Amino acid sequence: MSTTATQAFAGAGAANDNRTAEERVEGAMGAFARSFGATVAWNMESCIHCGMCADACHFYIATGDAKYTPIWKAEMFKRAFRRESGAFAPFFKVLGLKKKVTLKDLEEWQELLFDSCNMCGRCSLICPMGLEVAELIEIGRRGMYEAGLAPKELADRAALQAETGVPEEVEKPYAELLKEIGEKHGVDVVLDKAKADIMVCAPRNDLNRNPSSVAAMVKVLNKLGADYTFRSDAIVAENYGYYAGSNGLQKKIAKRVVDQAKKIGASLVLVPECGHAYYSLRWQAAELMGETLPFKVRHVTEYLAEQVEAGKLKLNKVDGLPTAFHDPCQIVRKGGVTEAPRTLMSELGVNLKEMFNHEGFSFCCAGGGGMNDIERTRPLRLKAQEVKLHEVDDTGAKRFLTSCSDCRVAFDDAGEHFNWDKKTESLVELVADNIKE
Amino acid sequence: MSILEFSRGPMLHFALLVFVFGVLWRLVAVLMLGFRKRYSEERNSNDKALMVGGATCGLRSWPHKEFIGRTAFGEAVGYGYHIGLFTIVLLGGPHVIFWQNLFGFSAPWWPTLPGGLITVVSVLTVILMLIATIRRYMHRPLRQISNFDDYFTLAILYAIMISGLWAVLGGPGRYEYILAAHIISFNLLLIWFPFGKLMHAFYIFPARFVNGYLHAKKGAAT
Amino acid sequence: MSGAIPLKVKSSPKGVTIGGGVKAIGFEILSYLERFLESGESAAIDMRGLPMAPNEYTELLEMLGQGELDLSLEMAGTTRIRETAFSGVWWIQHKGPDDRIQSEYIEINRIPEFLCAQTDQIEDAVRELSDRLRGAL
Amino acid sequence: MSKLKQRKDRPTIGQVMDEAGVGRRQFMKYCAGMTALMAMPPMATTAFAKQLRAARRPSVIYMPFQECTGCLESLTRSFAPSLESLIFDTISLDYNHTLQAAAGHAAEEARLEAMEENWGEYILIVDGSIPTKLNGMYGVSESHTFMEQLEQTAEGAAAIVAVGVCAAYGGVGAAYPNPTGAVGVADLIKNKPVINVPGCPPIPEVMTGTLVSFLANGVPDLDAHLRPRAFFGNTIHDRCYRRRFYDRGLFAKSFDDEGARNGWCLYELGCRGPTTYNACATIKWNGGAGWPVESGHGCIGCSEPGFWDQGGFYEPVTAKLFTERGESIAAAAAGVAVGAAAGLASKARKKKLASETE
Repeated sequence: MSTTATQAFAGAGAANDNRTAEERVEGAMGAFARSFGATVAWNMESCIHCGMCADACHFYIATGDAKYTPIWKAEMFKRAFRRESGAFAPFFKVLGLKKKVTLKDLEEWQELLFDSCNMCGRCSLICPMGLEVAELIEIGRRGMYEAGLAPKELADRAALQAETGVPEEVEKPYAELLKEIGEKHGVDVVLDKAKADIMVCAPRNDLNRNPSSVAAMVKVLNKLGADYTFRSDAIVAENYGYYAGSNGLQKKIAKRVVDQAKKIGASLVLVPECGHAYYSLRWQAAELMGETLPFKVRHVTEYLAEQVEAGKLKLNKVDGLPTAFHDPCQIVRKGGVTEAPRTLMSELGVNLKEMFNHEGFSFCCAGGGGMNDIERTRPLRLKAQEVKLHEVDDTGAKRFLTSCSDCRVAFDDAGEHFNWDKKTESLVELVADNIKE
Repeated sequence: MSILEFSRGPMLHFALLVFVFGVLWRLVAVLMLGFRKRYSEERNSNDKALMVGGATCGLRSWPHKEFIGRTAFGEAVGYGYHIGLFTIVLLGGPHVIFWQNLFGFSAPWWPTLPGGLITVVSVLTVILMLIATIRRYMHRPLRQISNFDDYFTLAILYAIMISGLWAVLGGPGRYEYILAAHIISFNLLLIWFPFGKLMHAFYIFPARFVNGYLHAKKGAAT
Repeated sequence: MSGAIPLKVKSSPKGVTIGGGVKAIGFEILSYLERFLESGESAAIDMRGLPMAPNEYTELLEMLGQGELDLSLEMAGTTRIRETAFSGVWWIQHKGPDDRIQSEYIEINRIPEFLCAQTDQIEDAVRELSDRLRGAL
Repeated sequence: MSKLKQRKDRPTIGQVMDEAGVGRRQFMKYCAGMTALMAMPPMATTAFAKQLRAARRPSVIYMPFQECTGCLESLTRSFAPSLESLIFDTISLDYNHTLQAAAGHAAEEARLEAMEENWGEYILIVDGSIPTKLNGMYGVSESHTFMEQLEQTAEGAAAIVAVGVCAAYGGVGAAYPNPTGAVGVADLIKNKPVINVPGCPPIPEVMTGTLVSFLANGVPDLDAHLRPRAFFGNTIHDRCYRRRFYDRGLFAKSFDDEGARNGWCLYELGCRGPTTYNACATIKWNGGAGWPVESGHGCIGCSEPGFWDQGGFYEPVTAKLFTERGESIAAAAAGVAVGAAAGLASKARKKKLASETE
């Protein structure tokens, strides 16, 4: 994880931002206005200020600080909504019942919307009024980006990824890196095949830090004899536009993957072990493109589970070590991939010990939503992770699995900080190591 | 025209008109913003999603076991006084007569609870409301997000409950002034209804339904 | 008071089970009786004001029972004054000429106020008696 | 009506009683009946009797205005002749055009004479509302409008007792649309103590009781509507024997259903008990024989101001008092229209905002 100097948030955001404060707020309102329709408006109208969403958010649970109340994170845009587009907008404006949102307000909210929210969606499950709180916060981020208030780390990476397809300066292009991984792990990587049924991406975190998990995926695909290929123009699975809150960049980044898939006539885009890559590609790409995509999108665990159920993939039984599995939020809670990992683990005979908060209700690894990349969020992140680590320990598990690279980055960092006795392993690697010959 | 006649005469009529006008105004204004088409490949069929949406309307009233540890007290108090309010309004003798008279139908089948029992329920409801109000002020997240609308709506509810109990328990003062106060505070509730959080009575089930529906489409947790 | 001559009771209060309403009135009478014993302050309970069901009325009668004195006067309708079985507790009932009860109350007193001679009447009596005696002499 | 000697030697009620051969205890018995009537503590009887005996035998002038004589009928009802006749013996009714033989000019003559003789001492009983439109032209007798007559007779009165809801608050005369501009006594006379004894008609015992309590203790304790609290202190509802059915939520739905036959509460049939202050539930009518609720009909609230205009007598106290002529449909349509307008406006703003910052 490339460390960056801690940035004072005021200066963050789009580098060449010479717009006036007023224009930047207008920008925020514009992005915000583009995002809501009746459903979002209905949500904003329904909030009864009951404060329960705080009880779902691990940052409030860990710190007890009221500012982390999820709906409070969307407060600025609720206020803007009342003034601009609510049923009584003119009255709110004329009578000044809701103060106009200022740039200073938005600056204060950057910490709430970016530094203390993984967009994990747990708050949406507790809301008694059925608000999609996570979506409101997502829209909040879009407004912040347009106001040039997205944290520098995320904004720069999103811009770079939109341009070059790679979210950071790399001395060696990922295509070469991918080939090297193949040679080093003795698997031949299929790259840039003209036509293929499956297009595969790789998480940049794994390319840099856990090449073995990329190799594992390749190994299983080769074993299955799948007609797949990587595409050097769309190797990276992540989508920093989603983190930074820029609809435009997220669309551009997703478009790169969609174009490549169309080019090679793929019927399936295989998302590797990466959380938000799955969510943004499976549930948001089509919406951004404004058309139904000509291919399916599956998380690698979904695909492998299908193969297992179809009998194409036979796995050996692993040892009976009690194992805990972390359900990545974007894949399981928000993405809906609940059964697949468990099908794989039962096929592997894993002695699974479910955590109290598991499947759709699991606590977030606190690294997602871009917080891994924002250095200044580390203290807060560690406080929330402590709660999670205890929960894992409580299961008495000796092995700890998950299926998302960002989560592993977060758990590695926390594990190092709390010198935790467990190491976070990838489910796909476990599968790859136990393919029955 | 005495204050009681005024309260159940022109003022009640005006309040009902404002209520109907305001509620429709607000609902239509929101619905006019339009629903966008969804393109993603759905995990569950439309029928299943509709079914899950329906289920969420009810299930979301009961906390999931993962949350109950933290929200049990808050929800018990909240749902407690809601149940109390519904019992009083729908099963309280004088109220039953009022609704039948207001909407111009007679329903001998409409069950009522004895007056004494309703009084007990009313006192309990007021106590629960007090706890909720104190909690709204003391509980940090709650206090942070509370605004004028929350406290004003509670104030109106207190006015109704206290004047109602006052009339039934025959507190000091003339009966018709207390009854007038009760009806006037109800009129206030009708007038404020569309412009404050009371609209959640209309919002709650569609909101839960849509939330459950969209989550089910993705197979996400509800 | 233990050695006092026991009252010959014409009808002792039957062991009737005392209903709630009657018991309340009973205790009220008891408190007035105790107060009368200490401060000599008399008191009365107006029967018409009490929302009593007919059966409670007879129940109260039975509970209080009948003492030695039972006067009835014909005076623009009958007035009946009865001493209850409990000394100091009197039952007074004024009926109009149409036999309609004009007033009815239980009085806790040494002797019902109604029977007492009034002071101004006694003053007249002093004058009249002295005139009579002087005149007669 | 015998012409009486000068004012100062008017006999006290005690003397009148002795002359009439009424025994002291018989007088005490009547006073006991009176204190019970006025819900005064029984032990107060002796004090009450003493004051009554000492009171001067008052002259009473009974002025009928816009009235139906129902109250006079009620006042002279002779159910309890001993009590009422006794009271009538104590007051010398110097003027009552219905009862007295004299009429026309002679009657006026007697009235003026009585007023002059007892100036400042007599009790003025007013029966009926006073029309005020066209400065009283709706009510004229003896070439004087009722307003003038009231003004004139009130001036010398010690106190005015407005008998019946018409005299007290305008009653049926003042009911909507009140063509004659009828008002109650207290609306015109501001400088004299006015005691309202409303009812349509009032209970006989309440009228006589008010008179006697005025004789004994002067103006009694009055409520906001100038009614003696002794009789108008509680609502019918508070003292109603059917109250327990109200509390248990058992209501008669029609006048001959099972509920009505079981004597359940008549709230649903429009009983005005809860908002009406009177003594019908305790003193009852026709010598204690019964009262409206006991006969199965709800109280119509006849002792309350403007009781004619408080909605149908058969609609519950909390019934709505407005007639819906489609206003709510209009309001709904308006709501949808304004909502649509607001929705379109915000959609337009949204498009403008979105396009500007694309």
